Amino acid sequence: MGLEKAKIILGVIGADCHAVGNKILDHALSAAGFEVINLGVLVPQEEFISAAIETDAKAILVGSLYGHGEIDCRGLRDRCLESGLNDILLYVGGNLVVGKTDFDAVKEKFSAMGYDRIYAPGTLPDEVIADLKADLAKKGVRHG
Amino acid sequence: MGLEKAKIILGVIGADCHAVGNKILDHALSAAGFEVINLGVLVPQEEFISAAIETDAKAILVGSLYGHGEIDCRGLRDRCLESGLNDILLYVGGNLVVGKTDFDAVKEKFSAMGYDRIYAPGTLPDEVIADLKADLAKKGVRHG
Amino acid sequence: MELKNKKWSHDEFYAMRKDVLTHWATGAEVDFDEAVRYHATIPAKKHFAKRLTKAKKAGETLTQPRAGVALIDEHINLLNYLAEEGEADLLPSTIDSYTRQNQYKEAQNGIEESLRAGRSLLNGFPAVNHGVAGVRRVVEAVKGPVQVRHGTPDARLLTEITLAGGFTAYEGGGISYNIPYAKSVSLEKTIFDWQYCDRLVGIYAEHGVEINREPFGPLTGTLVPPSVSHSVAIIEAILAAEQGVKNITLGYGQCGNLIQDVAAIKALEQLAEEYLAKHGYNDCLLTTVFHQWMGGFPQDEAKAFAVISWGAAAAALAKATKVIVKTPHEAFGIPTKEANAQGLKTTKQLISMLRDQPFPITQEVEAEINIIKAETRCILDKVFELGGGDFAAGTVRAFEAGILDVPFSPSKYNLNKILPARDNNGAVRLFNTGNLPFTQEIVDFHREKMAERAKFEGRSASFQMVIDDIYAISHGRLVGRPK
Amino acid sequence: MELKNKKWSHDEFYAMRKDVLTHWATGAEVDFDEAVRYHATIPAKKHFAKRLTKAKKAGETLTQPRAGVALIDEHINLLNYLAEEGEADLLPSTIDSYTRQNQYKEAQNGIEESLRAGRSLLNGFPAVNHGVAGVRRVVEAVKGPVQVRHGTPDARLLTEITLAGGFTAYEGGGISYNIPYAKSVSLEKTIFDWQYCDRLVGIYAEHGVEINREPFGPLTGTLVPPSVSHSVAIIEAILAAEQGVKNITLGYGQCGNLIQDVAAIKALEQLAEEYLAKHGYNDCLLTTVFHQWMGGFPQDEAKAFAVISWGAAAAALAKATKVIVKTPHEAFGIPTKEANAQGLKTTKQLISMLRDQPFPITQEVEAEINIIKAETRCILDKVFELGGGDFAAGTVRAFEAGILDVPFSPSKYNLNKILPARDNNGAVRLFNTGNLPFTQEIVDFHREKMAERAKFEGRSASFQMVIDDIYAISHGRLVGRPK
Ligand code: B12
Ligand code: B12
Repeated sequence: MGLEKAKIILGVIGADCHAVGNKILDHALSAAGFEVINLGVLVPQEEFISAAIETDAKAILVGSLYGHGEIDCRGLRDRCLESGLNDILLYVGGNLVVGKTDFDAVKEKFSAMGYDRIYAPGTLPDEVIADLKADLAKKGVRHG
Repeated sequence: MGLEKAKIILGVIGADCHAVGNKILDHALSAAGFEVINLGVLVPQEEFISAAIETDAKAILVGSLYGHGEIDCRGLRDRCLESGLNDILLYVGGNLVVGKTDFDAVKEKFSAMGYDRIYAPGTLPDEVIADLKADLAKKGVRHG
Repeated sequence: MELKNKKWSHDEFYAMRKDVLTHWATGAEVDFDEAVRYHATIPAKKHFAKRLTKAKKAGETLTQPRAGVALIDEHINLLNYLAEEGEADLLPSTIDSYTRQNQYKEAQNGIEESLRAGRSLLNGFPAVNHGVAGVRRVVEAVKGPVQVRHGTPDARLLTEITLAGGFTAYEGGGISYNIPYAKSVSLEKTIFDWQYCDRLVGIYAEHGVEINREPFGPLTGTLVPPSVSHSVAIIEAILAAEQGVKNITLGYGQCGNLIQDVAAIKALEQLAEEYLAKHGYNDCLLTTVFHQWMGGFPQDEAKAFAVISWGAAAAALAKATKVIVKTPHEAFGIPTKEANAQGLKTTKQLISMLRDQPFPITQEVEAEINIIKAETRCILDKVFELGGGDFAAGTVRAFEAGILDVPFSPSKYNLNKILPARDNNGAVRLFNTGNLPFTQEIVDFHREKMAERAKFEGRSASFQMVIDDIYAISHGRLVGRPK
Repeated sequence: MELKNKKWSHDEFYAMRKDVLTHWATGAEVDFDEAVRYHATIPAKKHFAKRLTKAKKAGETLTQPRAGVALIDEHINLLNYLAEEGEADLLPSTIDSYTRQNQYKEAQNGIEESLRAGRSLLNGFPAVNHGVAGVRRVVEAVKGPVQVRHGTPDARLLTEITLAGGFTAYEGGGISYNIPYAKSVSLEKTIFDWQYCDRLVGIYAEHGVEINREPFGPLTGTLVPPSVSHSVAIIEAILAAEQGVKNITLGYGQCGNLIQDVAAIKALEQLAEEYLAKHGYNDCLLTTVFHQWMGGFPQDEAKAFAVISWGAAAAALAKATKVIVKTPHEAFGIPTKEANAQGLKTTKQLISMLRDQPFPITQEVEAEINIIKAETRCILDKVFELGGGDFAAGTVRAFEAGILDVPFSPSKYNLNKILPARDNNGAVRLFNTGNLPFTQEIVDFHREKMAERAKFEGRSASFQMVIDDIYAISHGRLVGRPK
């Protein structure tokens, strides 16, 4: 109240249809006071960008569960920059690569792609919410 | 018939009480035409030796299931030689060492102790019988 | 086009076919008559429908993994490893997600990246890109019957290529490969496209080639009540049968309460026989498939083995014809072939240990069969009514009205009004029955079941209960109790 | 000495005690009064009997591994690993085989060789050699309640040392630690020696220290029919109660047929309550323990997980108070701590998934409970009669006469006349009832069950069937069908 809610873009990227985690994150983030713009599943990169521009979002939360995350997530940071989203937070989570893999290697890979935070399979919403609050606070964004 | 049956000493060594495999081996070896002198479980080394001497047995089949095989089986070959059992076959089988172990290492260890054949966990009687027949035949022992 | 549950004429079919085969270059490889001759050369032991029929008669439960990688030789090795080391009775070829979305260019890209990387970067086997010849290399090199498993809303070209390639079984359906897998593809379109697939199977049947068809039973895999998935399965069976399909396997995803799971398989068999007969399809051979738990898995492998085993046990006790097997890597990613074989072996051991002890049809099972049947009948009869006596048209309207409603579906054609949760014994019930056309008695039944749990837990039924249930199995419980 | 089921006087007990404590040097460390004070300092959460009682009330099934290594620090690490990583509710200290045979010198040798080798060359924890102080280091460093598990015919010194050391639970009994574990120790001697152990527990009880006692339920672990092991368990409960034991856990080893296993646990509980009450022991708290399959295991670890899971499921569905857990290394050797934790985690996952769904007492379960009860009553009443109203004397005579007869026992005091085999549903029956004092009706029941299977398999019941059944589970089946 009083304060405006921080806007967050949420979506599952690429040809990925896993909807359950997305629905739960939507519910939890909304309950935590964020204004969630949930693009649902099967979201192309462009749609994340245009939604972020339209709503002046502070963060994009990309989900990828089905294994093609490595291919699908590449280049999103560049597109953000190209579109003038210079300061936006990029989070990514889910089952990001094909197969059971050492998570440190995955983290490195996605970090190199420009993601600010990378989440392991099975991450619970509370962790994401705490990080988001902290990162937004650092950027001087508060939310009600 | 006609031919005398080859005598075989069977027993489970040391403080080991595992009786099921022993009973099945007894049954299978007997059915295969051997005369089995089954000492049962909890058999000290001396008892194997004295039974072999008494009956003029051609082979001693030592079982060890409970994990102390390494300690219990040491020195049996020497005792055989000391007792004049110069030509007797020594087989050993069961779960010879403590823990799930690479079987090649186990084989080497027991081979060095003087055992002629060393069997992996879960060996079926048919394999033992075939080996016994072959080894006895090599020694010129036939059986009915 | 007016969607109707009516067998397509050859003219209708062949008219569309011309276009379908142009969707990707490999479409040109399809030669139907040659394919029929090719099928005649497939030996019985590699024939899916025959193997299922045999198992049904013998009371066996067969094991089948999910598996697929980007490149042909690797795919062959994988399947043969699962047949040999994993003792799998039936084999799959799981199709990658780009192909499922008809993104053949992306799939091609995935093949090439996989070649370069020396490992599969695709989450499945891109059969369309490999074409008829590529598919046949698989069918010929592999030791068992193989089925196409995917999740493709528009699977027309994939069906053409894989059937011409010699696959003898084919998963999917116009509802079950839309509602859990798509966001904005209309049911009208997918049911129509799947009539094409079914008609193709029907035409193969007319030429003496028996191909097994299997609607995807578990849907979203997440707390789907048996009556909801059964309704979809039976509608798809009817739609397939109308197009001339003769060999059908109906599926169900484990809920986790043994009584409910056993009852669900029994009810599914009995209801499907009843509805097919009632609507004039008397010459279909029906079998069942039980999917081991399709929701979130525990990350710990030992715990995953427990979930796998419980699924195997339920499949065996319910006497399903086959069981689709999960792996100890489930929570993380596509399994290695070793992990896949482990899941298969665990399942095989349990199934063979249990094959001699069928679960008695106790009062509790009987009661559960009755409730599942009553619910399913409410839904099916209303769908038929909404369609003016037509299940195809009725289905589209039923989803609009929430008469058919699949929990957690990503599709905008799904109302998403019902909310499932477990009762106090772990059976999946509805704490919000949405617009499902249930009798008051059934609605009350669900309400009472939820009230019983709510009272036990000292909280009221809410969306938090649903969330707790979604996480429960991966966190070690069946019912998501409050901490 | 005349063996009688009669509480020892303090004089009788203390007279023998003097000698017992001299059997090995560490006996001198035992100071009873100090030990009683020590027990008073043990917190409730480390108290075995208290934890069991709580579980029984809450309808929980607790997990417990087997584990023990030669050296104290390694043993502590092992147990804490199993509590933390394995989530074990209850902990064991499995005693090595030399100690079990009172070969303390060999045990000492094993300790020293283990020190040199840097790994345990003993198959368990040599508690007598480590003495009271050594045992206390374990009790204090370990995070949960600990029990002594062994297989010792003469366990008097071991009991003295471990109880003085602060263990709060103790397995064994004069029959169950003789017949499966010894060859030529008379039952007279072991029952007598175990009266000592029970009396010691009784004297602790008189001083306000509650120690849980558990007869070893599964006996030889190999196709033991429920009524045979139940008879032994109930006799040992009575013998223990007579000496003043107040907290007793009765055990049963999984046979593999779910109906029989659920029925066995129910029948065991009900019969034990009945017989204890009937013979005047009204103040014992009874709990149950279910042992996961105790016979030969499959070598493949994935398959072993299936066997473990099925045991976990049966334990949970039967609502046993605790379950003793096997590991994926079972067929090979003493498990690593990792393998042991895996078995525990698999079990925990299944038990918690099933805790909300009790198995219904169906007609089939009811029938099985009735047959187990009828058989057990035949045996127990005959034992009592043979003993002239005394279960101790009766037991000795009953074993001589084959009234009590344990399959595959190595003991020469066991008649070894009965032959068990599975029926067509996998339940363990008798194809030779030997001298068991069954009614004609019961004998016919077994005969019919075996005939049914023989007919199904097209062969007659013979020792080959028994052999096939012994190998069956390790070869992937429950019933050992002919190839
Ligand atoms: C249910 C399920 C399905 C359902 C999905 C229904 C639906 N529409 O939602 C169905 C059956 C349809 C399905 C299909 C497929 N699936 Co699927 N599926 C699962 C399963 C079992 C559970 C997923 C789930 O709902 N979990 C519960 C929710 C609450 O958890 P979650 O999804 O993990 O999300 C949480 C966290 O990951 C995190 N999170 C998720 N996204 C994000 C994003 C951000 C920014 C952050 C911070 C956090 C975060 O927060 C969420 C809430 O806690 C998982 C395996 C598992 N986890 O056990 C496989 C799994 C995800 N599926 C997989 C695959 C491969 C497929 C298929 C390709 C089929 C196949 N080959 O088997 C198709 C994909 C089709 C497509 N186009 O996408 C693989 C992915 C493999 C990989 N990455 O290597 C998995 C891991 C299974 C496996 N081991 O093979 N699947
Ligand atoms: C049943 C059983 C018991 C029963 C035995 C009842 C009885 N009196 O017979 C009970 C419950 C009493 C028991 C007790 C113990 N057991 Co135990 N037991 C088993 C079990 C589950 C099955 C054994 C069996 O009967 N198999 C069926 C028969 C047919 O097969 P077999 O015994 O393997 O024999 C065959 C082959 O090995 C081979 N073979 C055997 N001997 C020989 C000899 C020769 C010469 C040849 C050629 C072949 C051969 O041929 C046989 C026929 O096919 C095994 C594990 C397993 N295998 O699954 C553990 C196991 C043997 N036991 C084990 C242990 C440690 C014990 C205990 C110390 C208790 C404990 N710590 O848990 C005590 C030992 C007490 C003692 N003093 O010996 C360990 C041994 C560990 C190791 N070697 O590292 C095992 C491997 C379990 C484990 N993984 O921890 N046990």
